[in-house]
Amino acid sequence: MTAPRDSKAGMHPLARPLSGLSSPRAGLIALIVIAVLVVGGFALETVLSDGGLSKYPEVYGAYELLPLAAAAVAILLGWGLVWLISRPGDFYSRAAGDVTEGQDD
Amino acid sequence: MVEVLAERFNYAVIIILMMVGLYAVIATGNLVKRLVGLSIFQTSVFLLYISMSKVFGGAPPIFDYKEMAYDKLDPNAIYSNPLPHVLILTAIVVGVATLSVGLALVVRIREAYGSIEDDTLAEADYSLELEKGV
Amino acid sequence: MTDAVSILNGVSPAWFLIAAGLLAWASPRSELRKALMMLGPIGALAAWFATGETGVYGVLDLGPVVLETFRLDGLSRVWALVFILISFINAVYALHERNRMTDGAALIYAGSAVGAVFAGDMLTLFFFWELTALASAPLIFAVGTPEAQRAGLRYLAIQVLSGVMLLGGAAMWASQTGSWAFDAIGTGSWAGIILMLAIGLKAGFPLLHMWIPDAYPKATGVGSVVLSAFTTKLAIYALARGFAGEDALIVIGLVMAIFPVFYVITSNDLRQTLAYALINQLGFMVVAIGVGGHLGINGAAANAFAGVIYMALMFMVLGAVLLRTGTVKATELGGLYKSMPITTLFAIIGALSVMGAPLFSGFVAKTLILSAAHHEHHDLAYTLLVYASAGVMEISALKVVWFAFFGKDRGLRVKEAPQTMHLGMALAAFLCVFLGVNYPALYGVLPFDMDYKPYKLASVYGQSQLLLGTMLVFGLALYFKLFPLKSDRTILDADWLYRRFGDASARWGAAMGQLLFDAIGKVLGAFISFVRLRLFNLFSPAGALSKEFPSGMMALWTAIMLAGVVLVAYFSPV
Amino acid sequence: MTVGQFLPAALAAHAPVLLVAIPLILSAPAAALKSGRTAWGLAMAGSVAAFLFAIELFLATRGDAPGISYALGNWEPPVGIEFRVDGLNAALLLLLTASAVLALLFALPSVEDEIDKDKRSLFYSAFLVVFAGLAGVATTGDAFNLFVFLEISSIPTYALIAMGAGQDRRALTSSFNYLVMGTIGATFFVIGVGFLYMATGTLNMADLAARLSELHGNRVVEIGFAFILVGLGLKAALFPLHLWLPGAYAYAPSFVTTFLAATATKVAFYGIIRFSFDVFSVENGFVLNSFTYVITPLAIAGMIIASAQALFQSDVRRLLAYSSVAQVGYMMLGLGIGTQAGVAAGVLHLINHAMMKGALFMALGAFAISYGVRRIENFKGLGQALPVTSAAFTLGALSLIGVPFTVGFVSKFYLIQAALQKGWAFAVVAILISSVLAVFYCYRVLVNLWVAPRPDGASRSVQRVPYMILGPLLVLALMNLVFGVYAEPIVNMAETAAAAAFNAGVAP
Repeated sequence: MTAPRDSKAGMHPLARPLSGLSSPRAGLIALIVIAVLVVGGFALETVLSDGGLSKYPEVYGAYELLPLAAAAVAILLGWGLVWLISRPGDFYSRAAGDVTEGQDD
Repeated sequence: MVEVLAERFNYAVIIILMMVGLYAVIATGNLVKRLVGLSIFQTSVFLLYISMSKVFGGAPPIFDYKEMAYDKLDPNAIYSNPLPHVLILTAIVVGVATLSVGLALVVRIREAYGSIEDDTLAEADYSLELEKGV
Repeated sequence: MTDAVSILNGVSPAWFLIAAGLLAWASPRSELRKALMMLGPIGALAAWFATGETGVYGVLDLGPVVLETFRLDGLSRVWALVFILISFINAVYALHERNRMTDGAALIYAGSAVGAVFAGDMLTLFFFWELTALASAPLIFAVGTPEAQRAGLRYLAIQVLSGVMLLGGAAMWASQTGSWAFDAIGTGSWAGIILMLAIGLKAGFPLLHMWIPDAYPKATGVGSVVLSAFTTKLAIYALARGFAGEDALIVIGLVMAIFPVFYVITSNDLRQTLAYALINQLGFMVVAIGVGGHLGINGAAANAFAGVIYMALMFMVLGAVLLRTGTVKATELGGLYKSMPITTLFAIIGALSVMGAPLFSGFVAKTLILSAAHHEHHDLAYTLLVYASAGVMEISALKVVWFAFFGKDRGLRVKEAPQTMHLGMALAAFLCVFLGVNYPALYGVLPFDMDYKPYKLASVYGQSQLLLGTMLVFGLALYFKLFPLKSDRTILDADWLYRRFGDASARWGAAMGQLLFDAIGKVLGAFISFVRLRLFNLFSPAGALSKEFPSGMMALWTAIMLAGVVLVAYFSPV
Repeated sequence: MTVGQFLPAALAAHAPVLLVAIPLILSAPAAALKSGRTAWGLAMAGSVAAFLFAIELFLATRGDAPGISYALGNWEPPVGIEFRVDGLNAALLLLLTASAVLALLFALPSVEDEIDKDKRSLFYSAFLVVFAGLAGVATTGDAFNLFVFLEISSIPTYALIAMGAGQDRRALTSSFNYLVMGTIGATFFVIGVGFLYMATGTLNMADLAARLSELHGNRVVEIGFAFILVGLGLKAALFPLHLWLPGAYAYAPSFVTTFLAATATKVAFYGIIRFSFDVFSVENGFVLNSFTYVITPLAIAGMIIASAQALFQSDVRRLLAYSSVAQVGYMMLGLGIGTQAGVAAGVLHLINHAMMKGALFMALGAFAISYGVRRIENFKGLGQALPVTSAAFTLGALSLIGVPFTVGFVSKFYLIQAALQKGWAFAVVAILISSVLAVFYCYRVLVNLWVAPRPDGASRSVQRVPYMILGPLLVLALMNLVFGVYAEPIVNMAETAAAAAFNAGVAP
């Protein structure tokens, strides 16, 4: 489904200046900006301090990187999860099982 | 064994009657028969009371009207215990009242359902429930 | 303290809310109800301020037990304050709604939550604990669909079960210690464990959490706001009161913080996504309580305070979306910023708070917990919490904002949300920013004094990196269409245990029972066929136990019972 | 004989017998009357008189005052029949007569709604006999006399229940069932009394108690106890002997259900206390063991199974009837604990249950009059249409659940306490499970009442709820609340009663 041709029709007046924001190109630009910021941030951190800004004395290195990888893995694992444990939307109501008190009277 | 049984013949009869009565209440689906069973059951209790008031060798506790004054009574005479008899008179009245109410109810049930059989009544009631959609 | 307010000294704020709720139920005019919904929290707030001194008020001597209905101390006043605030915000937010049932229920629910927080003994706690259950269920029932009815019953079942376990545990506790007072309990006895499970049921402990994602998405738009605020946070309070410093809680909290990640990613219903994010939040607080110490308890309190407000804001946003579009499914929404820009703004503020961006309330609360974990040398816990905050909190917030307001434009052109809803959201959004910027205000109400600065370069820098990094991962996943999302799917969770497995086993049991009774019937029938017992009929579903003609059966029972008594009497000592 | 507190001494001296005799005598003219309203007036007069006597007796037996013994016809006990009132049955008499007065207020509109015009005076006459019979059971100090009064109260009860046939023909079958079972129960009782007479040669309870305490290891006594316990247990609807109750309560006229629910099983329950703890004694091994190994398991089974059955009922009166069976379980559990605290908790629950079930059934009667509804799904939205009645119903239901600040909570609390004193944690668990089930069956009704919207096609209020119903209904409902907060009077009452049952043992 694509946006209606006259995509400004029905828009809230406050949102009109931002109408292009959902186009794929805007998304790509935002993505690139964020990527630059992230890489820049880590670069800056490495330059400014030796071995990364140690946020806490005992925790060394750019420990934020690990969660990023983990988040990516989690998102990808989501596919497996969807395959494994998702069921049709009417799973519970279709099965006779869910007919409890609500319907007997 | 036989002697014991003969000695307590009354009690054997009472127990048999009691069981017969209860069994009739349990087993039959016919309401009138069920009431009959109930009456038999009650009767066994009457017999129980009467039996226990019996004193061996005792005369019926009926005094001659003219001999009512104590001094004229034989102090060694043995009488059966009159109290249970009196109690049972009351119990019989109660039993009769119960039976009559029960029979009246059976008549009404027959009018309302057209049957006095347990099964049929239950079925009629079930259909009533089913109509309403339990 | 002015004289006008000081007469309220010692009056529990809970009564204002509950009284307002009862009046709201009684009042037929919606204007009056709306006024009551505003006045109740205002009165409660006045009472909260009027009772400046900590202490025990509202003592009710019932003979065998003494009920303390209003125990004001450092711990209870934080929770009560945020509960009162959120009930006021909700009143503003719900101004457009005309429903006598939910208006009153929301007030009584808030009042009972406040009352439970102020309870000084376990009986009072139990009373309000159950009242929260009973008063909140109408918020789900009010939707009116059969599905909501069933979800409401399940919700109620869990909540009432929790209350009963609480009472049972309290009774055991009282019989062991001789005191009904609700103070530190610990898991040293069975009573303590039962109490912790009872509280855990409401706090969403793993495997006991299923009611949260089951019920919250099915409540009314306004209802889910209130639901998200009270029940679980009340349980957090109870944990902080009774089980501070229990090591087991750290493990439990970590599991709660991490496992929702998969559900947050896969669930399609955005309110369900938020519900899972809520479990993650609760996990943070549970960890903080498990860590214990002043910093830990303060962290839990600060998180509860900020969390109530920003989660309510997120649910308010989705409530507005639900009101206007009729759905909150990720696959059916998109591009809403074009028609609802103001709501979008609030959504972004809420999301930034949830994510813990610097200058928002989430940040000042979350760093407290991270510091506490770090301070007490729970390094693994610390690392896992950082991971959880990246994986769950941020993804959930990004997901809600992206899929509802940006993303693919589905051509939905709806009206902007009502002004009153905006006002409610604005209040919550203001608090999110205010507490984030002016953090001493938040730290000032916390149970313990502390000298803590959240805005250190290291924290801010690290947190920003984390945020941007997660946004990058999220954006990349979206750009390469790697985000797993399917329309109209049911994601199984622990509720499968009772919705399918439990049901199936009940069915199996019933079928086996039927077979058994059939068999008994046959065997008996062979022996005494004309004694028409129909033992199996007795237990059959059509309910021969409720059959109209049991007198024969009954005579048999009489005989059986007589035999029982005679036997017992026969073998008894003289 | 104590001096009367507020009635003239001449009346006070004969209070025990007048309490029973006045309703009994008034029943005859009531039956002969044509007008239902006049008969109602007679019934009311009889009940109020009985109520006054009950207050008199209650006051006279407070504190350390010894029990009142009244020799019927001046035949001194143990030969003559004795009426005996002590702390135990004075409380019951007060409950019984107060329930009768409140229920009768409710009766006038309810009976006019449900009973044929030409049967009303007979209806009230039968009620007076039932009332007199129940009062007799509660007052008499003679074992066989108790049986007679039990039957005097039962036989008209069957007739009263059958009068519900105008609404639903199942009233007839239910009444018949009750008749068969009730008769079996009463007969069992009389067999038991027979055995006791065999062993002791007396029927007077105080005398029995004195002589039984000297008989040890007598099998006849044990058998007698078993028969009495089962017979009275049947009348008290002890699970699994409760099968007569749901039908009888569900199809009887509203007024009869209200009155019976508040009184009939209670009187039988009193009988059990009187025989088990006063005539026999828990110091007897067989009594204690019977309570521990038979009554307690049955009580717990009843609490749970009957509550579960209540969950699945679609007729609200049946639902409440099953709940009554469960509540009898609570009371029996109190006895099963077998300590004075346990009996006090049982008696307390007896009193409280009369209050809550009275309010609930009365509210149902009001719904039935205004809308003719009895099934749960027809209750939708009635909360808006009849707010006051619904509020009273809600109060009763909350009390039934055992929400704090209601009487239901007070008695459950004492029950749990008594169980814990004995170290019976399983009983506490059972109470809690049963309470959860209670939450559910009550909530099912309450949700329909308050939350569910009124169906579109539903009729508007057919008839306003008459004040004659609202008055007693509100009194009962508020009593649930008032005594829930200010529990001292009823707790005292129950504790005095339990003390009387335990210590009166051998009366002078």
